[in-house]
Amino acid sequence: MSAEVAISLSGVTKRYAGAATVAVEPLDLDVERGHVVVLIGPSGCGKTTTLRMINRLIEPTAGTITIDGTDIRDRPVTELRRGIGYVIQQVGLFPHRTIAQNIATVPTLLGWDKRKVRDRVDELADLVGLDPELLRRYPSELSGGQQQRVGVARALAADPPVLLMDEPFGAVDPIVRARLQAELLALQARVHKTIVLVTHDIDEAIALGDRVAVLNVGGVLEQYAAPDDLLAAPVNDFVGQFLGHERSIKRLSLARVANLALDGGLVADVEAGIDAARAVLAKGHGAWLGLIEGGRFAGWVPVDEVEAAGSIAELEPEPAAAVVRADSTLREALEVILTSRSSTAVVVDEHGTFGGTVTLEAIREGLTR
Amino acid sequence: MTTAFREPHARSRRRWWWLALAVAGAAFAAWAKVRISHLDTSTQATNPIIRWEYLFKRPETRSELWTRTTEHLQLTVVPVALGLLISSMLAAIGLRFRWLLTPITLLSGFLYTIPSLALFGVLVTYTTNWTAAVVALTSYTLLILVRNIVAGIDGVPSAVTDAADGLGMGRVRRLISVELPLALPVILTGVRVATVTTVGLVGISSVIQLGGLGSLIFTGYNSSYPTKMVIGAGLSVLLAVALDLVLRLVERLTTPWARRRVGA
Amino acid sequence: MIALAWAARLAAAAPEADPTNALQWFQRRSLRTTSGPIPDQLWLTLWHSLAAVAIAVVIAVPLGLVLAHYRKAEALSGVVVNLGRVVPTTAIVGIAVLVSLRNGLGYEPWPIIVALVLLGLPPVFANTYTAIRGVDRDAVDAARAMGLTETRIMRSIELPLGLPVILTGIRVALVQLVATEAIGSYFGGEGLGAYIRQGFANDSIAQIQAGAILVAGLATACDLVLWLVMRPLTRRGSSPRARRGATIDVQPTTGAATT
Amino acid sequence: MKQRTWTRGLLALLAVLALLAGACSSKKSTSSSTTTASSSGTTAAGSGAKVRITSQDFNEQKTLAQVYGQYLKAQGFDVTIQRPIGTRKQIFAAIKGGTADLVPDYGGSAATELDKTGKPSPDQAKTEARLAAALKGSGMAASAAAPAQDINALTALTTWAQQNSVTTISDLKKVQDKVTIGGAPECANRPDCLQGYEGPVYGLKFKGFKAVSYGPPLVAGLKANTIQVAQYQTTAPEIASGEIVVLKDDKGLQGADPVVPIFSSKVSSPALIKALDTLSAKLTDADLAAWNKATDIDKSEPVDVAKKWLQDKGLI
Repeated sequence: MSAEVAISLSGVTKRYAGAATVAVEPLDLDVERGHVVVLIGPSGCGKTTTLRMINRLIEPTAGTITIDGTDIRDRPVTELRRGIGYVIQQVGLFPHRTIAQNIATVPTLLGWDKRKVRDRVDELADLVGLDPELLRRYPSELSGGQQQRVGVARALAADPPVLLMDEPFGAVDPIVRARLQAELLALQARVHKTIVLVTHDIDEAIALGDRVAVLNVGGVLEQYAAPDDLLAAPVNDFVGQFLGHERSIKRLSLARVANLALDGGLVADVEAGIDAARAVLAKGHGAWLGLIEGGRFAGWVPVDEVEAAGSIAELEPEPAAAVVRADSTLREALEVILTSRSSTAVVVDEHGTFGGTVTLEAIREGLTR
Repeated sequence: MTTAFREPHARSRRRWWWLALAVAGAAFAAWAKVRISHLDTSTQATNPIIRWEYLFKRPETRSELWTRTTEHLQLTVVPVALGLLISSMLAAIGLRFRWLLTPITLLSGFLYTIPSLALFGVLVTYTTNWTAAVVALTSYTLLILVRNIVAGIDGVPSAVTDAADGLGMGRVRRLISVELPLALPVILTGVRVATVTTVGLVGISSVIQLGGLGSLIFTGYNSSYPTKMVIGAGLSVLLAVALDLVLRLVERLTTPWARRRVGA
Repeated sequence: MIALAWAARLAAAAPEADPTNALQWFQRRSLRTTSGPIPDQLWLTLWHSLAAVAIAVVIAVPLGLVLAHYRKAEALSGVVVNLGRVVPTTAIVGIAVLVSLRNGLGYEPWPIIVALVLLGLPPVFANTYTAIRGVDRDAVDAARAMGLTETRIMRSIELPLGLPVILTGIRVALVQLVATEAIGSYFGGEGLGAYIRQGFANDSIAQIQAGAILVAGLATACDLVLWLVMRPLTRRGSSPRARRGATIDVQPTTGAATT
Repeated sequence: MKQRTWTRGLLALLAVLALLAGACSSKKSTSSSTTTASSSGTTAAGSGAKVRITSQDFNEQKTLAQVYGQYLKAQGFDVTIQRPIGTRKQIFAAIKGGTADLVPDYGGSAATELDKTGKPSPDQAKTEARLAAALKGSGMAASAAAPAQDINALTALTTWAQQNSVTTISDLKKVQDKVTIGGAPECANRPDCLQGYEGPVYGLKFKGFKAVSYGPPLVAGLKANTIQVAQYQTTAPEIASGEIVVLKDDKGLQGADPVVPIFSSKVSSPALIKALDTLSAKLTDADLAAWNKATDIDKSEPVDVAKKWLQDKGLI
């Protein structure tokens, strides 16, 4: 990943006239190109203010903000905003315009020709997974989730390098929200925008952010780190409390099985013969031995049967009850282990090739790393 | 949502209503046709309250009524149009400088409470009757129009204006292509109420000899001829209803987006 | 506007009888001997209007209350109210007078009061209906759940909660009727409108203006007095939200004093 | 649902409007002579000179305006018959101000309006002379007076007059405490009306004055006993029918009041005066009374009454 800085805030301060407190204390923050940076914090922490200062919907009292090294004040404000995608919680679609017209807002403002605009709208509908049939409708005829997709499409219309999202999924129900989050990640994997996203939902922050900035009241930046680092090592009580009591549980859904130091466990290859298998058993202890056949996991056999058997062919392995993929989260692995009778889950890749085993112990160690 | 809780048979019942209305209308039309064909100037001897022969047996009547109606229409449309122009400016000032909004509303509210007869009376002492009527009628439209324009613009969801700003629309463009279209239903409602109110008030402007349907009412009274009063009042109601419907049509045509809603 | 024009004339009070000097008209009783003394005309206008409002309230408030409570005649009430708004007041007054004359009942006070009642009904009814419809359904449901009879609900829940809006309707109606009473003078009625009519007939700008000032003044005074009298009533027992609602819900009829 | 209702309402309305429009357009060609009349007539006299005629707002006046208007139009003048104007003062102001040209007025009343000092006389020639003097320098002129005249008259219900044994205005003295006089609003300020009755001429003191629209409402007021006497006209149809009776003007408050066309000097021409004189000479008291019966009682339109009269006299 490149470390190139796309958006840089330095000493950015917002003080409202007549207000006793400062909305945003001098804040320094760098956002790397192609990253999703999540701003999170309690109400009044200035996260939305900070976001809105980036496209100058709010003017900072002091400090400078640069995008690609250029001070945002050096460009005409409307031109600046046309180059920054903007998505908000209430979506803010124009009710009097069709979906297609809504998506075409910025391209039209930029004076693209009609054909190009139309093509772009179709492309974006496809990109955000919007039925082309909906393009002729008005916003009021769409569901909340569909509207939010339109909001994202509208923000991406002129292909801006930077996207600002203010609680984009705050107004939709949890099921739709989870789906939209997944879609956003999939979309980001294709478009590689620099995204600044505000949320008050720590799970969303962890799920979406490459880096998470935790802000305290008054815009004080408490910690700015990758989600896993944040959960593993909150710098102070505020961040710790904000992350909640179940940090480890949260990390479970963040870390992947592949990240664990996978050991082979009590596994033997059928080709190697019964003696090799017994040698494996001698190295560790357990009640079951896993058998590999042709790179695939064949099943488990009880240890006493291995000891008693004359050859491997005599053994009748039981198929594995707990199987996880290497790209599964630890949370999924834990779930699989807890719901199966086995204390060990078998890790396979997408082709079913054996990759190792995971135990409760391994998961625990992974979290205390 | 509330509509969902209405009586389930509302629709079919309404259909019956229309049918009943159509039957009644047809019956009335048939009856009227027979009546009219039997009308004769000799019925004047019986001195009825309503003399239908004035309307149906005298060819000149219709063109005279048409003249009165167009006079009435002119005295309605001109003040409403002027009122809309002035209200737009007042509303623009009020929206730009919020502290001026209260005085503007108070002033237009004060104008609204002056009895029309009194206002006509005072204004004719300064200018021609026609101008006086137009000035008075215009001033009565201001309260409704200013209030609705401001309410319409204020009623635009903040999320929408925020999005417009965020997408890089300038102030003027935001007003023209986002706020005004969205405020249109409320503004047009104001125009509708103002128009209907003005139709009624024009009737009173006949005290300063400006014709219109009101003059039928006054003439009818002055010559103890209720037929003319009833016709004047009836046409006045019809004109108000017609203008109301026309403006509703305009509203529907200009705001197609407000009609279709997802069935929630 | 009027006040300004009038004030300008104050300065120019001439010794000679000046047909354009409204102040002089007020000062010299001799100038208005033929149109009746001001207190008489003021009183006529006031009692005609008050009587009409009282009758309209007695008819329209119970009717609106019951119809709104049972959610009956919704479309019909809308039509009636709107018709009341578009039927020219002159026609109602004029026809009432003609009917009265045909039946030998004379010019006043009955025809004008009947006409005023007809004109006062729509605003009072509309506001009562809106007010009762606007009462929180939950409050009514709760009352019903506690075993209150429908009559009791109307009397002790809906009526008090709807009172601010109903009172606004009554106030609006009175102001409207005072203004309309003036038009009655064109149909043989007496009252403050007589000054305006006489002024037109005799080309006396002063008298037209004086009449206009008197009518507008009485209308404004009625508005103010009722507002002051009703304020404690509207405060009591109603939430601030209900009071705000009073100005929004009945938008078409608040302040509609012009006739 | 709501949409549907609405659409139907609109369709119904459009249908009604279409019918009305159809009816109007088909009638228009036959009724162009009602208010405005262009110089379609070919006869030479008027040669298209523009004349705008106005009147006061009661039936006799409206009929007179139509009679003169339709006749002048037939004589080739470009005639517009305007809406009635409120008072005589406003009519003269309009003629002087150039927004109207001609009014069929009454000589005595017109003279009094222009010159308050003039003394009314029952003699027609003296009245004409008084009018001519009053018109001098006013920018207006009058043609010859018609034989027809409509004198202001104090009237009462015949039954009421009999019951109270009132035949003259002076007789009212004995019942004045229970007499309310009704009249047009301007009566209150006129020397030949309330100010004459209560002033030096008769010295009466009525119970009150009530302003009532001039015309049938006056008689209605008498019948309803709201007023006991009414300042009305000698040509009132109710007098001919015996319903009301004129109280004799025993002290000569009223003068002669013949019909006289008064017009702006700007439109004055020998052709106009000749046409006006021809017509005026044909008008009689009986004609005025007949017109008033046709309009006030039988509710015919002044325009129709005028047309019929002109045709009957062979004037158009």
